[in-house]
Parts: sequence; structure tokens; C-alpha cells
Amino acid sequence: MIIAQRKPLEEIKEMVASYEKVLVLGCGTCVAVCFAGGEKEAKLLASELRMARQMEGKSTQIIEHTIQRQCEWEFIDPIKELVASVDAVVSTACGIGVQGMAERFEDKPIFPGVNTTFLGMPVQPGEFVERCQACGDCILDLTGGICPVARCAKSLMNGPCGGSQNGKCEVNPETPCAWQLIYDRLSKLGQLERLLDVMPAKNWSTSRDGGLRKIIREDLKL
Amino acid sequence: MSETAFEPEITAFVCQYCGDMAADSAGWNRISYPANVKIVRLPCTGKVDVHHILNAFEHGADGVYVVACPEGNCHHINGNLSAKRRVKYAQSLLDEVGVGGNRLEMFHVTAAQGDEFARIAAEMTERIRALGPSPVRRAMGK
Amino acid sequence: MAEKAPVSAALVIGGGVAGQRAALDIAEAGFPVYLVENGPSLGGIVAQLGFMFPTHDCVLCRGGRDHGYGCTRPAISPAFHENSRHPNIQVHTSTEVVSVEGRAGDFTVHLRQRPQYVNPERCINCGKCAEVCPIEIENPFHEGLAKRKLIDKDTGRLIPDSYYLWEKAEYCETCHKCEPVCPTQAVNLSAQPKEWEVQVGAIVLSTGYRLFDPREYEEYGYKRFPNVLTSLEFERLVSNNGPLMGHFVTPATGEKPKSIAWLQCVGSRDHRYPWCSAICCLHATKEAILAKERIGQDVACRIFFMDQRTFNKEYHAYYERSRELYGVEYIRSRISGLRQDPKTKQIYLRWRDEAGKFHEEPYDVVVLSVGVHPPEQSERVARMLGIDLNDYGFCHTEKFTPVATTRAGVFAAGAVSAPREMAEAFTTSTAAANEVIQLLSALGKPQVPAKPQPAMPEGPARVGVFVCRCGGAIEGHMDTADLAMYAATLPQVAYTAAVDFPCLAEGQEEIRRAIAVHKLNRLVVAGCSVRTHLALFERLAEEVGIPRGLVTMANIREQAAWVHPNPADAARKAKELTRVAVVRAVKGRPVKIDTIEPIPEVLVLGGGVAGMTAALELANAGLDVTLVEKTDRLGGIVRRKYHLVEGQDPQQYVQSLVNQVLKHARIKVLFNTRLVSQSGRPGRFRTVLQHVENGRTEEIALEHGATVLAIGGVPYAGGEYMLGQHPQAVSQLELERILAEEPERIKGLRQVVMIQCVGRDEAPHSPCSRICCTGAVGNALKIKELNPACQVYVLYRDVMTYGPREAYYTAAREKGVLFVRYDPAEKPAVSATPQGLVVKVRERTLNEMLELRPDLLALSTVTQPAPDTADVAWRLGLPLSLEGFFQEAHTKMRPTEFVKPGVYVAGLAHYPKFIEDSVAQAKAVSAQILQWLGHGPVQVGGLVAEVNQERCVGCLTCVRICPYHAPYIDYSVPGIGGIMGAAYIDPARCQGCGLCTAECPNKAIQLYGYHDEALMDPAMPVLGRWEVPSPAA
Amino acid sequence: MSGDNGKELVVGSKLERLLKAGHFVVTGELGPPQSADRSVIEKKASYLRDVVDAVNITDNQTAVVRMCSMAVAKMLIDLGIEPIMQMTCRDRNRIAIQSDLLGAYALGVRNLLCLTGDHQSFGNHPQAKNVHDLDSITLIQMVRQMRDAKKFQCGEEIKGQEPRFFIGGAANPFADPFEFRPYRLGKKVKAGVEFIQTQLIFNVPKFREFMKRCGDLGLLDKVYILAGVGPIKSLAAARYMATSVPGMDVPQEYIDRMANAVKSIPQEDKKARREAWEREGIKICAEIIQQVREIPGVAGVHIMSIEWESAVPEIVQQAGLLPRPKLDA
Repeated sequence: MIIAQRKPLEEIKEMVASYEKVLVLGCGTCVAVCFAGGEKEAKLLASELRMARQMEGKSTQIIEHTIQRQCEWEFIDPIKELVASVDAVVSTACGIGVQGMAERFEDKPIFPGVNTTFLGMPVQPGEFVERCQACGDCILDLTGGICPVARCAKSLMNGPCGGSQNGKCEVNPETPCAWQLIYDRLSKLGQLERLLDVMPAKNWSTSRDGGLRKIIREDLKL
Repeated sequence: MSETAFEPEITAFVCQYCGDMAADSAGWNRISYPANVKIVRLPCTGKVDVHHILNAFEHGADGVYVVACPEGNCHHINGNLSAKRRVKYAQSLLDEVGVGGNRLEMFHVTAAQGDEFARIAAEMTERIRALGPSPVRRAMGK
Repeated sequence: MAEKAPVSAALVIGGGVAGQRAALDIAEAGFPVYLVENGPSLGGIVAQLGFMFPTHDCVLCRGGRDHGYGCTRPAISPAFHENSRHPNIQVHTSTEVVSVEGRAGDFTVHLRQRPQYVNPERCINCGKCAEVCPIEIENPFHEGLAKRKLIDKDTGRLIPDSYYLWEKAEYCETCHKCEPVCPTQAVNLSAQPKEWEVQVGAIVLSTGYRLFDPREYEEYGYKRFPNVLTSLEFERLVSNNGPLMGHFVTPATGEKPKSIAWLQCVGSRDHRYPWCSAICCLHATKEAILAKERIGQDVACRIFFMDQRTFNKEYHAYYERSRELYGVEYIRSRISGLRQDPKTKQIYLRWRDEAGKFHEEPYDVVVLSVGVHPPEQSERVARMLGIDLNDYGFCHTEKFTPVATTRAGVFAAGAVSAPREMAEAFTTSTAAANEVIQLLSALGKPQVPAKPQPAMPEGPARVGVFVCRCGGAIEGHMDTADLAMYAATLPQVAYTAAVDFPCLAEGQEEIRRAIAVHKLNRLVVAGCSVRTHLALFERLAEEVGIPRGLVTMANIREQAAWVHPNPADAARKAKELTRVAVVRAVKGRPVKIDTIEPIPEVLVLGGGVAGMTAALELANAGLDVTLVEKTDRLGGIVRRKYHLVEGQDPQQYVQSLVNQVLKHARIKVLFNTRLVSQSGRPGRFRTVLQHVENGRTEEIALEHGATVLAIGGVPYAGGEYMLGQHPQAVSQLELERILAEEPERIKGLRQVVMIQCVGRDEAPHSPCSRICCTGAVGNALKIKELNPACQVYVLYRDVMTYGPREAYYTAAREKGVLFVRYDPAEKPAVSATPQGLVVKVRERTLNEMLELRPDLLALSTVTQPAPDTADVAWRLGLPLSLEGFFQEAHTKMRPTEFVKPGVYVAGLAHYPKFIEDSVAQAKAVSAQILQWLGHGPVQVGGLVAEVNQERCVGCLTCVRICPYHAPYIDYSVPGIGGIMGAAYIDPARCQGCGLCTAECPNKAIQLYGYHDEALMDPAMPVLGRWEVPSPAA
Repeated sequence: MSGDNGKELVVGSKLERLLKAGHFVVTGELGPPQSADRSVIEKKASYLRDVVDAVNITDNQTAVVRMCSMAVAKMLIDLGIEPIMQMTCRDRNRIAIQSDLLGAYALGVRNLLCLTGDHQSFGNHPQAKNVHDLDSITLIQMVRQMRDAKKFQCGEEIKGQEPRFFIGGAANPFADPFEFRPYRLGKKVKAGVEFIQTQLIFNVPKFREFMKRCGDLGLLDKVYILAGVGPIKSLAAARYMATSVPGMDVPQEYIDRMANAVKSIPQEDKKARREAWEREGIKICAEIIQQVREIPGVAGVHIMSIEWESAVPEIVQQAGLLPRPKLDA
């Protein structure tokens, strides 16, 4: 799931400073689950903005609305008129939704209300942790189901480095060392011998380094 | 409005167990306290939403507080602890907005503590009086 | 007045927590109940307690089901409050039972009610009578530590919630001031006693206990020395609702005490009152912790005790917390004397330590932990009911029928039969309710009251606002006409009026008429406490077609008139509160009521005494039961018991249960079967079981309404003290078998040594197993019986023969059994020599090592959860306690159920207990299930949370956060964006706290009665700024 | 080409030749300046010349920007000192690294230490984007492939002179999981590493255990291990290393010795205290060298005395390792 985090109010306030009427547009899927930009957070942001602008003596025409997903044209299109009625939109969707909106409403300024942070999961209520970097060439079969690309600070293919101490990463003592996790897990699975092979240099061309990625499935095309 | 005549307008969220009953207890014992507090009765302070708190301030509250059961004594097991966490989060948002997190507070009382309920009302009224009208209300011009 | 009642009704005598619990359980099962209380209000001694051990809940509202329904603090429990009382319950206070005639199924009961001189149905709690009353008396609620007027209330929130005259004094004949000041003519000094008869099918006796009056033992100086208090007096003084509002001071000096001592066993465990009162050890610990918390960490707290009877899971941990975290000191000594320093009023205690050394030191306060004694008039009541009392004056019950008295149709609940802590009082109460339900079911069909729910009125809102003048109790503080006029200016308000007494019949009639004339479809009452009166107006509204949810109240009395002396301030606040109530009525919605049809079948896991008892009770009541046993035979651990200290034959008992179960047409027994999984909701569970036979494995799917867990416990099986390694070292159970089957072997023994608490420290977090001391004492007595010359040593930590079992401990000592205490830090040592076993233990009085050479070493090993407990808990999603037993919903208040509804626990799976406790718990489980299963359709819901599934993203937040496990993901329903899987909140489980609504990131959940649109409509703001202008402005 | 005892030389660097001749090798370390000042290098080099056999040039150590290691290596060559050029994966992808290797070889560099590199969050540009296209092991593999198979990483043939380096790597015997460390060293060997310089050693018994396990895996015949040592400068430094540096294991004994060293010196006499600490630190370092020398499989020591290069001659002296052997050109 995509994990995002609300941007500081100050930053958002600055973005929309010169606009009269602003729509705060929530997105009801990923960013709702991570409490960054669902209906509730959109309402909180709108309320905050209204108060802040009121105190500055500015227009408080901040309205809020939430759609199911801002990354699907079918969900974006029905709010055409609503968007037309405002001067700018703060989208609390992830970067995909913001771009989806910008692409659909070419003449309307669309601003990001959240920082799209990573792909991860809520490991426990209130704690969201990165799990995948979408490198395009999954090696979890080799690493006991724990991804060193996303979870090792240096994305090592042949860890752990010398900074692994008491199971933690030297970069952040609260972060478990991914390679220690891999070691422990393979040890439990009785597959430690997997770690004896040198893993070759990774093919990054499938990652973002290969440029804009896209997948075409002819069978699904209309 | 002139500063000298300022009378704080406060919204208090109370649970129907300890908070509201403590208010009733204060009444039975005729313990007086400032009349600046609007009491909003909820089934549990676990129902207090950050959205409610911001909404109160947006609509001109000078202060808001939450009166819950003592910790470990929530009728709904731990709704009061959830409320406490949310109050803390809402305080950070109010600081961010510039309204000030100190206009929001969390309290715990038992149903029998009418005196404590009155003391809290007085404490919050005094605190808000000292802080002056909420900047939002000031901007509203009311 | 003679009331003609159906015989399928019950009488509950005694309105303490046990009686209330029993009455509620019977009422919920559909039978009318008369709850009769001799005192002026319900609640008993528990109402006087600040909070309870070991959870430190305030004894208020943690009862559970339906918003405090079933809560014990009578004053708080809406189930007993006049306006929201259970329709099947009639409460009669100041009432005694004069006579009982007839037999089970057909009793005629003669009742007599003393006049209270205030009609509770008309009392509006304005307090004017008390204001004018010139006579002050001691307030019994505060144990005489505060005063009250002759006509007054002892404390807030009574049931009935009314003032009353304590006792008509001569002075009253001439004074009569209270009569004319009463605005509702509720006071009537010429009221007469009332006598009437009721007919009932069954009777529950729950008259509780009284605390020992220590004046009987002059040496304690009680009432002579002001700083000597009883435990209940101390409790009142540190309680928030006590006379000192919880700010304790030393009675003689008015200063904060620096030291407090508790003396245990005052009026217990002595030559005159030989039984153990069972609750005082933990009560004293609780009070010491309270002292540390309320008075200050620096106050020295010492508890002088004989044995630390912390016989339950969590209790021992509580005791240790008290020592280690709070620094409460425990001294194992019975004091030899006390005196008061006439100058400082300090109390000097003289005592001897274990080594025999004498000490004398002063304490600022001494608290006497007074014993639990049979209630006043217990003998009169026993004679009247024709039941036997035991040697101590408690109601006599038998081991295997723990709630049956000696008269058929009369059952004992709570402490009336023995000193009991609260969890056991509740268990026996619900068990007694079970017996009543079983008996009454045979006489007539239960009457489960239907809840009519008017539909949402059509058309725009037409609000009626009724402002209560309260006979001057509000009117005198503000202008109610002005408030009514203000209300008329509010949007959608069609009619307003100031009414004298909306809560009395005349006021109700006025409201009813106005609703009809002005076609009102919303009702707002600006009056007193929402808690006490909303239900009254909801009922009125329902009768005229306005559903619950469109009725709101503003408390302008306790929360405005009585707390804001300036009428302008009070009036403004009252207006704002009224405005809020109007908005909430306008925006309200009818509450949600769903009807479900539960499957009248029960799954019982475990075929021991608890499981078999539950199965038989449920099957006898007409439910189909599947009893699942993991082994190939029924009986459980009791199969290994051969005799009981009380003398009964457990083998015969268990065999008779087995025979009944196997014969019963409604019980299907599955041997060699285990639980695989369970899904569904209460009323409709689907369980998969795995049955193994002749090496073949078979899966069995079962649909049923409720689940009972009775999977038992097992003795600890570690190898300490050579158990299992040396022929002379046997378990206590094995000794029991030898006693029964090889008595001649006992006759040749010269010495037997028993070691208690084996495995306490080895098995992780093992609690005191409570049953082993009594078991050891029983075996010791049996040895002495067979071979009086045999020396028997019992090496123990604390002897846990609580309650009436103390007698067997005394008897054992009289027979020459030697009890030697050992310190857990220096356990006995056992070694094998060619000449046999050698046991070394330090004798603490002489401080010498004893060297024993027993022929037989019997080891009392602790009882642990059955090995599959954790597995079953995981499969059912149930919590475990620290010790690995099932964790019930609440240690004290809900000992047989889980927070997750529809699943119940009985027997050793809950914690180690005696057979009678397991039987009572199994019967209690039966009563709980019979309250909702087997009556056909059940209405559920109320002010519950509901998911708008089109908005649900399936984030699981509600599922994770709900304290009641009410939400789950329904994979057959699309959520936001058409993705399958959206949250559904089971209205049968939802308790309406609203936690999930405040957390849902998509605002997909709303709570009935508290919809966002009612609280945050920008056009009609409820929160924030006051719409009513400030008088100062 | 073969060395003094007949072992075949693949590169012919002084380091390779000394190791293969069975000498107990001493290497040092030179931290380039955070400026473009050449004189710093000349000064530091003067402490190390003739005292150590070869000198490591760190590559933006601890992710702090410093003069480029290739340039400094060239300067050392010009000053008559054999460099061991360090190369990390943090700042360069495989293209940049291979390009640098071609250049370095052309400039006369013959020893290469392949490292993953410290994380940028420890340095002065924590906001930098790291590269980590390769890790130390795949870097070793690549360097070895360029040398022995005359192929670029992509598999394309190197037409003309291939870069030939004596390939080194690092090992931290004290990082976790301890049991895996010898195996990870084995992976480096498998990838083609020829000598190893270890993390600073203070806990000699634990290092001995590590070496024993490496021996059990048969690694000691395949790789030369230079034990990493270094002087402790002060009591505070000892404590800091003991508690705050990941992968550093400083026994209490040495902390006590540092504390005792200044026991009789008054607090105010900062200079005397500093000198006492330095004396004790150098002494401890020399002792450790003597201890690790006794451990089978230790082929030399690598003295890390960053920003205190001046201590190196004294350490080598006290350890009894002077004079350094000379090789016939």
C-alpha cells in the first residue's frame, strides 16, 4: 500500500495563499488507510486551513470533498463541476492522484497536500513501515521473503555490512538490520546455505533507473 | 469586543459515565463554578474526534476540554486513553494553525468528584481568560 | 394490597450486588422478579466501597452489556433506576418478608413495607425537605462518620432515587416543616406501613453479610480510641464520595497520618469465630494501596497478618505489586496488644515477630480488618423460610449443589452462604438465577419484552421544547418562561412551554397533550439529569409515536441552575444547552434495531464436571448441546479425586454426571475431538471440529448459537523434590489414590511429609492454586484417621483454607498434624539416601534446620491450564491471563464471559477452583445463555455504530480498536471503489462507545444518536461559539 | 612472475610481493584533507614513509567530502610510497567505478581496497542521494573480472591494457551475526578478494575465535589477513568507541588502563594528561599488535591512526616491527 504523510500546514498554506476558493480533495483508498489523506484527514486539513486563513484575514472559502480514488479517471470525472467552481485544489492523494488530477484539469492548479512516502504496511496501529521499493525485479525468493533493497540502508545484495550490531542497523538504532532478519529467517527455514552464494550485481534497469516504467497488456486493452 | 469584558466560551466534551455524572454531582452538592462551559455529553470520550475538536475551534470556541473517567476506569475499557492520545494530536494541530494547543486540555474525574469537576471548569476558564479570545473568534469579529 | 402475579415469577430477598445480579439475570431470561430490600435503598455494602481489588475499577459501570446494564454500583446501573428499570423487575425497599408459605413453584409471600414518608415516585430530589429539617443524625452510608438530616438522602444516586425519613421521631409529630415545603407533595408524615402478598415460583436469598462489630473485643480499643477504625470506615474516609472527599486525615488530630497499620482477622479465625472471612487479606492490601495513592507514598503502611490468602489468579501478583511497587509492608504476626498514647493519640502496637522477639511501636491510625459475619436476622429469616443454617450461621448448602438451600425452590446467592469475594458472589448469583430459570421455565413461558420502535416521522421536524420549572428548584434560579420564549425562536421549534413537573404524571399528561395538539415529532426536555430521566421521556415519546433518537434533554438543573448563582449566567448557559438539545433532536435519527434469530444449540468444549454440568443445565432447558471431549472418556480431573475433606464421594458424583450426560436425548457427546476453527457471530457460530477414531480423522462442521469453554486444568508435572524419580515421592493425587485403594499401606507409615506450592516458581506465573492446601489438609486428616500414630508434616507458604475450610485446618492441627512454614527464598531440600528420602527445611520459630525422614513424601503441585488452552484461545481469538488461563471479560464483574460475546468459560480453564465453584460457574454460564438463546428472535442494537460500507476502505482500524470485537470485514460486501470487503459492525456486539467513529479515516462509521451531522452542521453549530449572547456583552 | 617463495604474483605490487614472501606486513592509513591543500598529504606521508609497507587512501571516509583518493594515491606514488586506493560503492555506479579503475591503473596504482562505504547519514551531506549500485562483494567480483577475464562488468571485452589490481576487502569480526562473519569473508574470497584489512581490534580473544573459524572454513590459505589496529587517543575516545561506534568491541580493561594513566596527574594539567593518554594508547596498540601477531593466519597489521599519523612510527617501533623489509626492485 502507498504510505503518505500530511505536509506541514505552513507549506500548504503557502501554496494556496493567492487563491480565493480552494478545494481540499481527499482520496479514499491508500492514503485513507495510512491516515494522511482520507475523508477524515481532508476535513481536518480544511478546518485547519479555514482557521489559519481566517486569522490572517483571508478568504475562508475552503471546501472539502473526498472521492474513492484519484488515480482513476472514472472517479475523477464526476467532480468536474466541483473543481471548476474553485480556484485551486489541494489533493491529499498520493503523487499519483495529484498527477491524475493535474492531467484531467489542465487549467486548474493542483497542489499536493501530502508527501508520498513509501510502499509499506501498518505493522501495528499507528506505525507504518516501508517494505518495497518497486525495483521491478523481485528477489524475495532468495532472501527469505525480506527485501534488502527496501529495508537495508545501502540496499546491499550481500549483507550484512560491518554496521550491523545487535540486530540493528548502524544508520538508525531503531531499525532492524535487514540482513540480520534475512539471516535469522533463513536460519529458521534451514536455508542458511543460500547466503553462501555471492549474489550478483543487481539489474536496476527494471527499477526507476530505467526511466518511466509502463506495462502493456494487449489482452486487457479495449 | 473589549478585552476587559472578555468571557471565555468553552466547549467541554464529557462522557456519560464519569464526566457527565461528575457534573451532576457538582449540582447536587451546589458547588458553583464559572458558567462559561458548554457541556456536550457523549457516550464515551473515545467518541471525541479530532474533527470535533477542530470544529469547535473553527466555530469560535475559546477553549475546549475533555472530561473522561480516570485511567484504567473507562467503562469502555480504554476509550479515555484514545481520547487522551487524540487530544495530544489535536494540540499539535492547533499549535500548527496558530490557535495554540494550550487552549485544549484533557482531564480525568470519577463520577463522585463534583468538586473536581467544578475545579476543572474554573481552571480552564481562568486559563482561557488569561489567554484571551481565540484568534479564530477574534478574526470572526465576535 | 394483594398483587396477583403469575407463579412463574421470582422473589429475590436482599438488594445488594448479589441480589441485583440474580434479579437481572432472571428478568433478562423473561421472568418477573420482585426484588425486596430491607434497607431504604439498594446496593448493600458494595455501594459503600470506593473501588475494588485487584483491578481498581471504581465499582461503577464496568458490568458490561448494554451501557452499564448489569453494572453493580446500584446507583449507577440504569437497569435498576426508576425510569429505565428492566420491565420485569419490581423493586421494594424498606420491605421485609414476613412469611413464606407453599412449596417450590407455588410460594405465597407476605411482604411488609415500612413507611419512608417520602413517595419516591414524586420526589424530585430538590432537597427542600432536608433544608428545613432541624434534626441531625449519623449518616449510615458513611458509617456514622458524617451527619444527615432526619429527612434526607444518605448520598447521591440512590435507588430509589429519593429522599426519605430515616425514622419518625417524636419531634416530627409537632414539627411537620418538611411537608409543606415539598413542591410535589411527596412528603407525607402520616404514611402507614403497607402489607401485601405476592405469589412466586422460586426464591433467591441474597441477604449478604454484616461486618463484625469490634466493640465485642474491647482490647482493640475501637470506639474508645479515635484513631482505631474499621476497614469500612477507612474505606469511606479515603473514597472520593466519602465525607472527606477522599482527602484522608487522622481522626484525632486532623493531620495527614505518617503511619497506618492494618490488623487482620479481627472477628475471624479465632476461638469464637473460627472461620476465615476470605476477603480481608486483599481488602487490606487494596486499602493500603489506596492510602499510598491518596495520602502519599511516604505514609508507612503495615499489614499484620497470619496467612496471606491471595487465592486467585492475579491476586498474588496484586499482593506482590503492593509490596514491591507501593512499598506496603507485611508482618506475619497477630498483635498481642495495643494502647493509646493519651497525649498524641497514637496507637502503640505490641507484637512478636516469627523469631519470637517482641516489638512495640506507634501508629497514627490502626485499621481493623473486621470479619464477615452472617447478616442480622439471619436466624429469623432462616426460620421463616424453613432453611438450615450451618454452624457459623451462614446459609447451609451442599458441595455438589452449591446454590441450593435445604428447602426446594429457595436458592442462596452471594455471601449469604459463605464469605465470598465479588467474582464468586456474582457467579453464585447467576447460578442461583439459573436454578430459578430452570424451575420457572417448567411453569410458564418466559416473557421477553418486545421493544416497539416507531418509524421516523414524515415531514419537517416539529420540535416541542418543555422547560421544567421543577417546583421552584429551577424556577427560583432562572426565568423558565424566558427560556421557553428563547426556545421558541429556534429553528424548527413548533411549540414551547414551561411545565411544573414533566417527570410526574400531571406533567407527562401535559406533554402528551401538547404533542398531539401541535403535531410535534421531536421532543426536547430542559430539566434535570439525562442519566436519570431521558429514559422516562423516551418511553413517553415512544407511546405517542416519536422514536428514541428524536428525544433529547438539556440538564439545566444540576448543570446550570444549581451551580451558577448568578441567574443571568445560569439562564444563558441553560439557553445554550437547550439550543444544543434542539439541534440534536432536529438532526436525530431513530435508533437502530435489528432482529436476529439465534440457533438454539450450544457447543460445550470439555467433558469434566464443569462442561458436563453446563451441558446438562442447557439441555434440560431445551437447548441442543454438543459436548466435545478431547480424550476418550468423560469426567476430567475429578476422576482422580477419591475423597473430599467435607466427606462426599467425588467418584460417585462424577459417575452420576457421566450417566446423565450419556443418557440425555439433547446431548451429543463427541470423544477424541478437538476444535479446529470457529467463525460467525453470537447466535450464529460455525465451528469445525476434528474427530479421530481408529486412526481415521474426520472433520465435523457445526452451527450453533453459543460456545462454552470448560477444557479444564492439569497438575504441574515438573520433577521437583524427586517427584516421579523416587518411589517415596508421590503427588498429592497419588496419595489420595493410595488412601482410597491401599489403606493398609498407610497403616504401616511412620512419617509423611507434604510440601505445598510445588511448581509455583518453576511453572511460569503460576498463581496460588487455592485448592491444594485444603486437599493436603484432607489427606492429612485421612492419614490420621487410618493411622493416628503416623507423624504428618505439612510444609507450606501460606495456608489457603479460606472461608469455612479453616475448620479443617484447625482440626488437622488438633489431630497433631504439624504445619511448618517455609520461605519461598529458602525452599525445603529433598535428597535420596540409601535409607530413603531426607527432607530438610528451616523451622522459622527456632530458626533451626529440621531434618525429616518420611516414608512418604506427598507433593502438592500447582494446577496449570490444560496444555491446549493457548491453542484454543488462539483459534477462538480469546485472551489469556498472565498465568495462561482464559482471561474473562472482567475479573470481578463478569467472571464467566468474555469481552467477545457468545463465548463463556467455566471450571479450571478459568482458574483453579473447588468442585462447588466449578458447578456454580457452569450453572451461571447456563443462566447467561438462557437469557438470549431459545426464545426465538432477539432484538439487538440501540445507540450503536453503523458502517456506511460504500465509504469503507477496509483499513481494519475499527476491527483493531474495538474493545468488544464488534466490527469485522464482510468479504461479500463491496467497500469504497467497489473493492470487495467492507467493515460490518455487529449490532449485537456493539456497545455504542463510538471509539471507531472517531478513528475511521474515511468517516465511514457513524454512531446513532451522535451523527456528525447532528454535532457539526455549519448551519446549526453545536460545538464552539455560544449562539446565546453573553449577558456581559 | 613469481614472488620470493615461489608464489605466483598477479600484480607485482610491493604489498603483494611482501605478503607472498611471507613477511609480516604493516600497512598504514592516510586520510586526505577536506581541502585542496597538497602540503597536508606531504606532511602526513612523511610520518609513514619507511615505517609502513603501504598506505591506504580513504575514499571520502565517513561520508565527509575529502580530496579524491585517486589523486592522493598518485601523489604518494610520486613521494615513493605505495598506495592502497580505497573505492566505495556509495558515490559511484558501476560505470564511474570502472572508469576510475582504468585511470588509477594508468597512474600506477596497483592495490585496491573494495568497500561498500559508510552511509551518507554519518557525514556532512546527509541529504545526498546514495548510489549503491554495487556492494563490496559485487565490486570485488567486477575488479577481479576486469583483471583476470579482461572483461567489463557488462561482459564486454577490454580491448587493450586491463586494469590489474591486488584486490583487498574489509572485514569486521565484531559485527553481528558473529557466526556469519567468517562465511561472509568466505563470500569475499569467493568473489576474488586477495587480502583483507579488518576493523579495529581491541578484543583479541574474540578476534582469535574469528580467525579460528576462518581457518576451519579453509579461508586462511586463500586470503591474507591484516589485523586492524589503532591507538586510543584519550579516555573519552576509549569510552566513545566502546559505547557509540557500531561494531567496535573495547574491553573494559583498556578503558581502565586509560583512566589509570592520568590518575596521578591533576585535572588542570591538560597537556600532561593528554601526553600520558597518548603514551598509554600507543603502548596498548603495540601490545595488541604483538598479541595478534601470534594468531595463526594473521599476515600483518593495518594501523589506522587517522588524523594522528604521527603516532605510527612510535607504534611500529614499540611493536618491534622496524626496520621494514626492503624489496629488490
